[in-house]
Amino acid sequence: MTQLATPLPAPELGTPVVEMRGIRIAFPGVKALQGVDFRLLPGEVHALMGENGAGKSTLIKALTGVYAIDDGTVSVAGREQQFASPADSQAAGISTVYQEVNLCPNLTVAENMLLGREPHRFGRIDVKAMNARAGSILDRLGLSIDPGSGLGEHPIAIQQLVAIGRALDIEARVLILDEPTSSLDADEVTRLFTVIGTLRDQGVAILFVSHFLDQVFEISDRMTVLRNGKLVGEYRTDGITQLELVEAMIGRELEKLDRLEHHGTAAAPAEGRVPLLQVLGLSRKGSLQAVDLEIYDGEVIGIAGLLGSGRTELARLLFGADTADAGTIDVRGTRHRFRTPRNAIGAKIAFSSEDRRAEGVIEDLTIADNMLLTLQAARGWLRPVPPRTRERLVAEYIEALDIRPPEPGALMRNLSGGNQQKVLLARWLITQPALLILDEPTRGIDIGAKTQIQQLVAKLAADGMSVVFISTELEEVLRLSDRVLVMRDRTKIADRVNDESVTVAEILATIAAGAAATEEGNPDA
Amino acid sequence: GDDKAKPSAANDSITMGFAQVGAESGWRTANTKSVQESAKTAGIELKFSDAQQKQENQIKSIRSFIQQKVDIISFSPVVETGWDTVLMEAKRANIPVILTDRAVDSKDTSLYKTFLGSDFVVEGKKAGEWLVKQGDAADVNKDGAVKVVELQGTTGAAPAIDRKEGFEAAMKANPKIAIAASQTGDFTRDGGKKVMESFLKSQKNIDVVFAHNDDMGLGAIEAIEAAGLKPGKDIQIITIDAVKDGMTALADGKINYIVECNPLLGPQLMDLAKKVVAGEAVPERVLTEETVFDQTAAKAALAARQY
Amino acid sequence: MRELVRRPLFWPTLALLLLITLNTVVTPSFLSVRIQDGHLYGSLIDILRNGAPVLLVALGMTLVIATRGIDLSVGAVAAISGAVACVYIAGSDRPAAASTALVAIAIAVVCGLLLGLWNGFLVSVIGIQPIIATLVLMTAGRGLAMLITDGQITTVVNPAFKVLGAGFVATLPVAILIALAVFAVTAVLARRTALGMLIESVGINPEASRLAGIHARTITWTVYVFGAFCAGVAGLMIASNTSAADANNAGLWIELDAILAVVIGGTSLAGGKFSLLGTLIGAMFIQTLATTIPTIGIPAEANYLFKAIVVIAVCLLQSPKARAALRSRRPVRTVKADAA
Amino acid sequence: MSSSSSAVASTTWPDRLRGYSPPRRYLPVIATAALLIGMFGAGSLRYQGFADPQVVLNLFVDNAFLLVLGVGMTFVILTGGIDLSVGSVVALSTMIAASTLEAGWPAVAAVIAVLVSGTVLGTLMGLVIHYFDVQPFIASLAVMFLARGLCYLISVESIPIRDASFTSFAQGSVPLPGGYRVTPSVLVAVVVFAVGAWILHMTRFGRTVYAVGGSESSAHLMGLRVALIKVGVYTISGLCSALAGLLFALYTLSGYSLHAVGMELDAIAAVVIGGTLLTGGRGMVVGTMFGVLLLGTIQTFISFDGTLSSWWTKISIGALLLIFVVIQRLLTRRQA
Ligand SMILES: Nc1ncnc2c1ncn2[C@@H]1O[C@H](COP(=O)(O)OP(=O)(O)OP(=O)(O)O)[C@@H](O)[C@H]1O
Ligand SMILES: Nc1ncnc2c1ncn2[C@@H]1O[C@H](COP(=O)(O)OP(=O)(O)OP(=O)(O)O)[C@@H](O)[C@H]1O
Ligand SMILES: [Mg+2]
Ligand SMILES: [Mg+2]
Repeated sequence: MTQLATPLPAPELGTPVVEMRGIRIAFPGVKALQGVDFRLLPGEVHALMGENGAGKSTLIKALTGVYAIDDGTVSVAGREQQFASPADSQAAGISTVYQEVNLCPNLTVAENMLLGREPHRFGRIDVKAMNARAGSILDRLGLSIDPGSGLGEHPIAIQQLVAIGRALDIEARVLILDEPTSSLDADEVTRLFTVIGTLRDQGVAILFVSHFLDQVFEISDRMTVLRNGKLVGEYRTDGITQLELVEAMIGRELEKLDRLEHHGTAAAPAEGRVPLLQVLGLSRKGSLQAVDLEIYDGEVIGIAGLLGSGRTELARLLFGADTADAGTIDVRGTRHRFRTPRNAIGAKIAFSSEDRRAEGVIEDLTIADNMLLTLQAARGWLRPVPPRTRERLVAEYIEALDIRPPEPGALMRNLSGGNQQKVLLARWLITQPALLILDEPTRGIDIGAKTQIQQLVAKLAADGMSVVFISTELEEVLRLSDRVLVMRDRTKIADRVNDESVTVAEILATIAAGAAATEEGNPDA
Repeated sequence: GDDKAKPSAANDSITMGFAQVGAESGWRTANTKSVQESAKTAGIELKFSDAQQKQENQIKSIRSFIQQKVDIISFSPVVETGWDTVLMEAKRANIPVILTDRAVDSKDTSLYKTFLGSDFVVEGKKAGEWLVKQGDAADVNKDGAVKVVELQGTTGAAPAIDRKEGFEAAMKANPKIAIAASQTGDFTRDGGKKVMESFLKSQKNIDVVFAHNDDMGLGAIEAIEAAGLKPGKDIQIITIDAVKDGMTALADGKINYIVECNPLLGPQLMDLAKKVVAGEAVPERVLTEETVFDQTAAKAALAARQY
Repeated sequence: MRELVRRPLFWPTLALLLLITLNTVVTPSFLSVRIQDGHLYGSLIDILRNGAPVLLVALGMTLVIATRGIDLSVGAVAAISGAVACVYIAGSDRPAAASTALVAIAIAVVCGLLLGLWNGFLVSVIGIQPIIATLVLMTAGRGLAMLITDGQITTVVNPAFKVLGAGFVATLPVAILIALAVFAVTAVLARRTALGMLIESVGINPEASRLAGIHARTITWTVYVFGAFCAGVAGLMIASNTSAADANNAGLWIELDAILAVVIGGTSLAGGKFSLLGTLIGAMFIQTLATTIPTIGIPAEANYLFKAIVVIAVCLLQSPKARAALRSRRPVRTVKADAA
Repeated sequence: MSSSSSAVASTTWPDRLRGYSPPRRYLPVIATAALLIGMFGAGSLRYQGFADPQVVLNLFVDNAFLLVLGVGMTFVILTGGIDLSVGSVVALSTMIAASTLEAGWPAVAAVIAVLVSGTVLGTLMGLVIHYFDVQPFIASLAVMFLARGLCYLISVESIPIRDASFTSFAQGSVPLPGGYRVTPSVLVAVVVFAVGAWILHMTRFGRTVYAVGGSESSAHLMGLRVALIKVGVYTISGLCSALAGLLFALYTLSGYSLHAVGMELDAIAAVVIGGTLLTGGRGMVVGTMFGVLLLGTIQTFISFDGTLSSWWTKISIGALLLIFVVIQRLLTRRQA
C-alpha cells in the first residue's frame, strides 16, 4: 500500500454543524456501518467517497432519520439529535436528495418540489404562486420545463434535477446530495455546481456523493472516505491526489486506471457486408424523428447528445419497448417488426434501461433471480434453468462483475445502487445477445467498476458482439466507440467514425452547430 | 311535478309495480313465479324489480314506480322498519300499496291497504306445539330430557327472529324441552350441514333438530347420516317451509314434521289488487292459506306439489 | 427458538394451534378421531373436508394476488360450476350413473376455465382494473347461475357425484385429497418450474418484467384462468357436499375468506412474493374458526364479534411492529422499509 | 425568471402545445362523465318518463349516502389503501342512532354519538394499519366484522326511528325551481362532496394524500407526515361512513344490523369507475360522484324496464357495468 495522504488533524476544524460519532448500523447479514465518525462544517462542500456498497447512502440515511441507528450519536449544530423520520431531520434544517429519485411520479413537477411547503392562502393552495416559485427554482437549474406538467412524463435526468430543486427550495443549513449528477450532462452539472457554490458562500454545509472524481475535485473542499462500512479517513481535497483517493477507497493500489486504450475503428464496414442491424427512417410521433442507422458485428456505437436529445427514445424503439410509427428494422437482412421487447430479445437484442429502479430491478427477488430473469423468460416457464447451470452462471457473473455482497440469495432491494446496476448488466450478458444496447450503464457506478464495465464492453465487442453505448459522459463515449452518433432535438445530426480526430470539444461544437442549423432551417414550433 | 294525472286505468289494464326482496332462496323464486304468472293470468301488467336483499334498493324501486305512475304498488319488505317516507310519497301520489309476505311496523296503517302473508311467529309456534304434543316420544334417547338444537336463519332476519320466538313460546309448555344449542345456518343447506356437524360433536344426546327452513334441515340430515345416525329416528327433525325437497324427505321419514309457509301468493295478491284499484274495501290482514304436514300427510300431498 | 420465531409462517401456525387448543379445552373430544364405516370421523376431519373449497379458491387467489390482481368473482364461478353440474345431472337420462357425474364434472370445469379466460381477457388484454373486471362477473355470475338453475335449488341424487364433496378414499375425505393434490401440483408448478418466479416478477414490477422479455400478459391471463379453475372445482365440492346446487348461496363471500386466507398466510395484497404453504395454513385457520363458533357455543349474534377479535389478534400477532411494541416499552426502532 | 418564460415561449417542446388539451389525468373523469350522459340519453330514448329531470334528482335522493361513502373511500383509495368496513359502519351507525333515540336521547346527542363512534373506529383502523403495518384489507375486514358484531350486540331486530326531528328531516323536501324537489339529505351529501373535493384538491393535506398514494416511501423520504395522512384518511373514511350511516338511517328511518350488507363494494366500485386507480395516487372526487350516479342509473334502467326477472337483473347490472368500463378503458387507453 502506498503512503496515504495524512488525515486531517482535528484542531484544524471549526465547530461542525453535523457531527456523527461511532455510527453502527447492521442489516440482516450485512454490517453496513461499523463505528463511523463523520463531521461536516458550515460553508464547506464535503465529498463522501467510497466504492459501491461502502456505506455512503447508509450513512446519509442514518443522519436523516431514515434508518434507526444501532449505536452511536448524531448531533446537529451542537445538539444531540435522535431523528425518528426524515421529517424530523428536515425540521432540523437538513435537506436531502437521496440516491434513487424519490419523488411522486403522479404529481406535477411543481407539486413535487414544494410538497409540504406549498404556498397557501386560508388553507387553500395557491397553484399559481406554487408554479411560479417552482419555475424560478427550475430556472436556477437551467431547466425549461412546465412546472405544471406531470413528473412521470419526464426522463430520469429531469426528475433528478427536480429532486435537487426540491432540496434547494428548503432553507437549510445542511444540504445532502447523494449522487446528484449520475445522469446529468456536463452543462447541467456546471449549472448545479454554480448553485452549490452560491450556497456554500452563504454558509450552507453541503454533503456530496459522486463517483465522478473530476467533479469531486472540482467542487469539494474536504472529503471523507469509507470502505466496507468503516471510516478510512478525512482529507482536504487540495491535500490528496486522485490516485491517492482511489487507493484510499479501494484499499489497494490500482493498476493503471486509464489502461483501456482508445478502442478506435475496429472493423471498418467492408463493402457488401450485411449489417447486423439496418434501420431506415425509424420514427415515433412526439419522441423521435426519422433516424437511419447501420450497425455491424463487433462494432461499438456511441450515442452522444444532451438531455432530451432523444437517445433513450431511439434505444427504446430499437428494442421494441415503444413501438415505432414508421421506419424499418432489418436484422441480418431480415425484416423485423418489434412490437414488444420479446420480439427484440428473440432477435438477440438486449437493452439495459437508464431508469434502473422503475424499469430494471425486481426489488423483492434475489440477485440470482434477477440475473436469470430474461434467460428464463426466453426459455418459457416450463423449462426452468437447470439448478446447476443457474448456480454456475450466477457465480460466474457475480465474480466477473465483482457484485457485492457475493450472495446469489441476497434480495435485490438491499443492494447498493451500483451493485444493482451490475446485476442488471449480468441479466443481459447471460442471454448472449448479438446487440447490446446500454443506456447509461455506468450511472452510479464507482470508478473501479466503471473501468471494469468499460473493459467488458471492449472485450465483448472484440468477441464479436455489437454494442450501442449511451452515456452522458462524452469522454466515456469517445473512449469506447468505433462510431459516434450525435443526436439533437430528437434526431440524428451526425454519424462519425471515431478516429483520433474526434474530440469532446468537437462533439459539443457539432451539437451547438446543429442547434444553429435547426433554428435556421426548421422553425417547427 | 308530483301532482299526477291518473292515467285512464279504469277500464283497460292495471299496471302493478312489484318490488321483490330478491331471489335468495328457492322459496322466494317460487313466490316470484307465482306473482308473475298470476299477473299474466289476471291481465295485470307487472313491473317487477328485484332488490337483491337490500332495503335501499327496494325503496329506490318503489320511488321509481311512483315516478312511472303505476296503478298499484306491492312489495315484500326486506325488513319491517323504515318505510314511512316512501309510503308517504306513494300516498301523496295516490298509489295504493299492498304488502306481501312480511309486514311493516308503521304506526300509520293508512299507508298501505292490506297485508297478505303468513305469520312467522305462528309458524314457530306450530312447530313447538307439535313437539310438546309428542310428549315423551320426543325424548328419543329416553334420558328424561328433550334436548333440542336449533338451526337459525340469517341472524337478524325477521323469519329467524319470529320463528325462534314462536317456537320458544310454545316449548315452555313442557319443562323437559330445552334448547341446548342454537346457531345460524344462514338458511342454506351448506350452513345447516356444517353447523349440525359441529353440534353432533359438541353436544351429546341430541333428540330434536329444529330448523328454521327446509334447506337447513336437509343439510342437517346429511350431517346426521354422515355421523352414522338415522335422521327422523335417532334424531327427530322439525322444519318450516314445505318445499318439494323437504316434503320428499318428510315422506321418506327423514324429517318428522313440516310447517308450511306458502309462497304461492300470486292469485290472492291479484284479486286483492283488482279490488283495491276498483276502490272496493279489503280486509286489513289477509293470511295465506297454510297447513302443516306430518309424514303421512306428506306422502299424500307430494304428488301435487309444484315447487 | 429465535430462528423459529423469525420464520414467516410461525405466527399463522401458532394462531391455528391456539385456536385448536381453545376448542380442545372447551370440547375435550375435539381432537379425537375415530374410524366409522371405514372412514375417519371427527372434528378435525370435518375441518379438513369443509375447508377444502376455501383452500382451493385461496390457492388460485394466491397466484392472482401475486400478480397484483384480485378476483372477486370466485364465489360466482363456484356457483355457476355447481349449477351447471347439478342441472346436467338432474336433466340427464341416468341421473344416478357415475358416467353422468363425470361428464357433469367435466362440463363444469370447462365452464370454470371459460370464465377464467373471460376475467383474464378483461384484465390483461383490455386492461381493466382487476377489482372491477371481476366485479362484473361477481354480479352477473350469480345471475347466470340462477338462470341455469331457474332460481331453484337443484337437488341431485348421484352417489358418484357425492364422492367429490362428501366421499372418502382410504379413510380420508376426497375433498381434501383433491385440494391437497391441487396444492401439490401448484406448488410443483410454481416452485419447480419458473412460473412462480415469473409471476412474482410481474407482480413486483410489471414494467421491468416486460422489458426483461417476460410475457406478462400471458402470465396474468393464466393466473385468472387458474383462479377460476380452482373456483370451479370448489363449486363442485360445495354442490356435491349437499348434493344440491344453490345458485344464491353456494360460495357466498368465499372470496373474502379466500383473500383472508391468502393474507394470513403472508402474501401481500400489493403483489409479488407469495407463499402457498402460508395459504394452506391460512385456509385451515379460517375453517377452524368457522367450526369453532358453533362448537364452543357462541350465540349466533356474537359470531361476528368473535371473528373480529380473532382476526385482529392474528393481524397483530403477525405484525413485527406490534410484537416489538408488546415486548418492550421502548419506542419501536425497527429499520424502516425502503419500499414503495 | 425572464429567461425561463422566454425559453418556454419560444419552446420547441411540443409539450407546451399539449398543454392546451385537458391534462391527461382528467381524461378518465371526462370519459366517465361523457359515458354517463350517453347512458342517460339511451335510457331516455328507450323508456318513457326516463328523461324527467326528477329522475336525475332521484339519483341523488336515493344515493346520497353512497356519495358520502364514496367521498371517504376516495381518500382511502388514493393513498393506495382500501376500507372494507364502511358498509358495516353504516349499519352500526343506523343501530346507534335508532337505539339511542329509542332510549330517549335527544337527536343531537344521537347524531354526535354516531359521528364519534364512526370516527373512532376509523382512527383505530388507521392506527393499526400505519403503526402495526397490518394490511388495510385485513384491518378493515376485521373492523367490518367488529362493526357488524356490535350491531347484533345492540339488537338483532330492526329498530324504528320515530324521533320527531329525524322524521321531519327525513320526510322534508327541498323545493327546486320547476316544481322539482330533493331531500335535505342530498344537500348534506353535496356539502360533504364539496368539502371532500376542496380538501383533496386545494389543501396541503390533499396533496399529501396523492403523494402517499404515488409512492409512500418517497413521501416519507420527502419528510412528509405520512403517519398523519394514513391515519387521517381512515379517520375521514370512518367519519364519512358514520355520516352516510345517518343519512341511511334517515333514508330508512330505522336501525338494522343487516343494513348495507355489501355496500362497501358499491362504494369501491363507484370510486374505481370514477377513474381512481386502486393502486393509489390518481383520481378525483368528481369521478366518484359520476361513479355513484352511474350505479344509480343502472338501477334506474332496470326498474324502468320492469320485466327482468331476478337473475336477468343481476346479469344486466353486470353487463351494463362491463360495457361502461370497457368503453371507458378504450377512451382512456393512451394513458396506459
Ligand atoms: N435496507 C437494506 N437492507 C439490507 N442491506 C442493505 C440495505 N441497504 C443497504 N444495504 C447494504 O449495506 C451496504 C451499504 O450500502 P450503501 O447503499 O450505503 O452503499 P453506497 O456506498 O451508497 O454504494 P453505492 O455507491 O453503490 O450507492 C451494502 O452492502 C448494501 O448491500
Ligand atoms: N433541459 C430540458 N428542459 C426541458 N425538457 C427537457 C430537458 N431535457 C430533456 N427534456 C425532456 O426530455 C424528453 C426526451 O428525453 P430523452 O429520454 O429522449 O433524452 P435522452 O437524450 O435520452 O437523455 P437522457 O439520457 O437524459 O435520457 C423530452 O420529452 C423533454 O421533455
Ligand atoms: Mg449509495
Ligand atoms: Mg436517456
